[in-house]
Amino acid sequence: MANNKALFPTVIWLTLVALTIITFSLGESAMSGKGVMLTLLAITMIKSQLVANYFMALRKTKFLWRAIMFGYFIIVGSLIAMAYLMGLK
Amino acid sequence: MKYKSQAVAKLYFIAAIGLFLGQILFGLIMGLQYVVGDFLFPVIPFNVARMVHTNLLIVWLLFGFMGASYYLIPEESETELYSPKLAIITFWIFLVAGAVTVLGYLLVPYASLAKWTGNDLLNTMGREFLEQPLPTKVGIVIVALSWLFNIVMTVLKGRKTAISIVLSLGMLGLAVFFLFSFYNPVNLVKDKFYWWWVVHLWVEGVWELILGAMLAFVLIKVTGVDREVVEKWLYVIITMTLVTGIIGTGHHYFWIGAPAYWQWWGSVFSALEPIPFLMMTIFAFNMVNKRRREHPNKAAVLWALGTSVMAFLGAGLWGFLHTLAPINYYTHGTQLTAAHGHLAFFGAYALVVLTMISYAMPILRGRAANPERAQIMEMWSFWLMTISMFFIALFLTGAGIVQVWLQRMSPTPMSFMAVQDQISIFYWAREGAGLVFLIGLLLYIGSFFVKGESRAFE
Amino acid sequence: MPPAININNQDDLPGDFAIWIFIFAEMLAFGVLFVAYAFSRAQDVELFNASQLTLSRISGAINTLVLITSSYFVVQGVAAIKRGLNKQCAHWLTGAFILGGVFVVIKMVEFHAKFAADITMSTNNFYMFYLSLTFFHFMHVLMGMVILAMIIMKAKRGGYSTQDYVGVETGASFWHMVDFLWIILFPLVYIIR
Amino acid sequence: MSATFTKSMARNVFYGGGVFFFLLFIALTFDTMKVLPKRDNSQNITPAVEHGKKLWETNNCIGCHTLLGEGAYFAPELGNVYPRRGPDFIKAWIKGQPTGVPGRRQMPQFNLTDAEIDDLVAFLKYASEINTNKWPPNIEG
Repeated sequence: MANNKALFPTVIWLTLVALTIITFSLGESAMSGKGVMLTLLAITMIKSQLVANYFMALRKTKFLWRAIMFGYFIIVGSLIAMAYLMGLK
Repeated sequence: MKYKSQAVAKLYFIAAIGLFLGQILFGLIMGLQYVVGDFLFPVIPFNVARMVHTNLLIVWLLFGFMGASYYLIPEESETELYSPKLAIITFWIFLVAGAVTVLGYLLVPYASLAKWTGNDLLNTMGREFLEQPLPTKVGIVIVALSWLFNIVMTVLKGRKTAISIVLSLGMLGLAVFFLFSFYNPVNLVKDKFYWWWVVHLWVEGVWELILGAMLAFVLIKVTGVDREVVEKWLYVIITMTLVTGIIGTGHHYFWIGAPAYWQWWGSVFSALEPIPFLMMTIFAFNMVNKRRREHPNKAAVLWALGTSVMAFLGAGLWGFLHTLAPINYYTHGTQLTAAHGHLAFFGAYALVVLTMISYAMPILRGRAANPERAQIMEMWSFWLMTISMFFIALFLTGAGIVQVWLQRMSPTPMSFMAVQDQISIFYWAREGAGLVFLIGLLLYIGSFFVKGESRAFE
Repeated sequence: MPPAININNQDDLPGDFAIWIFIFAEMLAFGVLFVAYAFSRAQDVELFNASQLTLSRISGAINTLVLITSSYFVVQGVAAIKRGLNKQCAHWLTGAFILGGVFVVIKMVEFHAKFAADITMSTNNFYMFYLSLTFFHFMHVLMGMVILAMIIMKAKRGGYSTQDYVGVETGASFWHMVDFLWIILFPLVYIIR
Repeated sequence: MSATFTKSMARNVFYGGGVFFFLLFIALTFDTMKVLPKRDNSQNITPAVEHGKKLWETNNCIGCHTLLGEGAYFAPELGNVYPRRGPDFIKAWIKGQPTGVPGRRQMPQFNLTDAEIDDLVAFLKYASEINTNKWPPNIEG
């Protein structure tokens, strides 16, 4: 059990690395369009949320702080998404 | 009064109030010239009146800051002032230099004044707020350095508190950034660019350190709240001030020839500038609510709370109103700027000096607080001045909005002077509010002469 | 005032609250700039897309991996100090510091290439945002490295304990912020089009 | 509120944050100074412009007018007065002051020579050609 706990950050780290590589290859494949854009944004927000929750250890703190952080990603993320959707037209 | 040398503050406070009165009188002259254009012309043309109005403002605030620091630093450092004599000498030098300068403005044509005072050696005159002749500018540097020296030496030999350190840093910044007033390149863009290093970095930078320190001092004294708590918040608030305010200088770089990216940098950071002011308001009310003692000086508490609220309204809200580049494109250099300038200077700086005077003056006169009747009068003056200044800002805002519409946004723009005729009703109203302000100020001065039972020290 | 003793209250933010006020302010500033970028892009998609293709995506991606890994090291450093292991903490943080240095070098190479091509903040709106955002972030990395360096030195002296490691958590929180801001910045400016 | 919130950390954040943002400001200033020659019309600064700026300052014109939106708001913007009115109008105007119309705002007579007025106009022309990001919105200033 203690071992599992120590491994946990490593798992998060590997996940982040994997997500970064996915982001990069999506960028290299020169794909564009609504679906790709939203996928990339979603990945980005998941990554930042992972860093905030597990690296910064906000997961252990009270609701207010987690809400501020989560709200920040949601608001910034959706505003960016909105702007990009505007740009598509 | 715990330390004898604190008494020098009294001189500074009296001078500050006297010059404040002068500033208001010239303000009223200008206000009338806005609607009766030839009032007092050619004896006191508008540009002269304005120079006196703004320069007196700066000088009386500086007197206030100096008096305040000579009062609070001995108490913070728990030691006598390093040199009360130097403080007195500095006072007279500053007062005489100030008086001579103002007389020079009033009695001599500005161009002759420039010629006689060595402006040909080093061009520094004729820029807004920095109109002082070269000798006066040098004098300001000397006075500021002597003040800084006196304070720092006192702090060094006594207890070092966050308040005294922040105050000293603010004074250091004040002296350092004033040096940019000696840099006046022919290149107009550079001239304006570095001009703001004095003006903006003063009022939206280092002066706020002084303001924060003074407010923190008074709040500790009148509420009895733990110093640790107050000083912690002092640091946090001034951190936010610098974080937002330094890059916030960019909001002055939108349209003066500086690169376009300042529109982004300036808008983003100056949009955050209200945050430290909001924090200050919340902080002040929190401290007063958590007070551990009932200080007999009720008036001082009112001034302190008033400072935090009006600074937020004037500097924070009225600044935010027109700080974003797309809005500022239309409002730049209109009566909206004047509205913001009035409310911000009054709310943040005039009020904090008056707070300090209100707290310290009774003690300097040998009592914990003024008689009840004097305090009531003082509170009346607070409300009269604050409300009338708020109305001045409202009327100027109204004037500004109409001006922006008629002159800059309308499909058939009107000329500047034609627009001024259209908005004269706002200027009349502003002049009326200005008169109420004067009454408030006279009442304030009167409150010093009210006799009665006063509370002795406990 | 008692010395800063962290009893690790589960409710509280890791590190000193003072840094969190700063972190929230920084997040706000970056957030506004991110959104401003996105909306400016919507005004001129072609220009942004064309200019975006001139960026070195590979160096951006490598830098992302570098920062993520350094953040991971910082997590290990905090875990070490919670067990009172000053030396190990210093080692992990030194690793993070070195990775910060790698980030800085890669970034400087990137900046150099842009300046050599005569690209400045005044070239066009895209480069204005690209240079502003990355430079602003770059300075945060430098500042984070200064903070890490100070913590490393204190840890080497054995300055922290299982009772008092708030300083480490404070620096760690700042570093993670630098990390996740880059995590948003990288796809936004380099990839998404 | 967090249990750990110390004055010493608040102080460190203050110093760190203050220095950080000041350095950032210096960096931006540095870039501005590099870009400025492309925008500030400094190639057109002649001795006449230099003298004109001095006259502008020593007669405290900024005490009533704005220049590129900065100054007093009592009299018209002069950053674009050159294209708005043209040199001849400006010269005649300065010479014709004060108008003496009762109740109207008055501009003092500064007793400038013709050569001085030419220099002042040269300065206003130079100022009007600075790249101000298209400000003011229209010719009325």
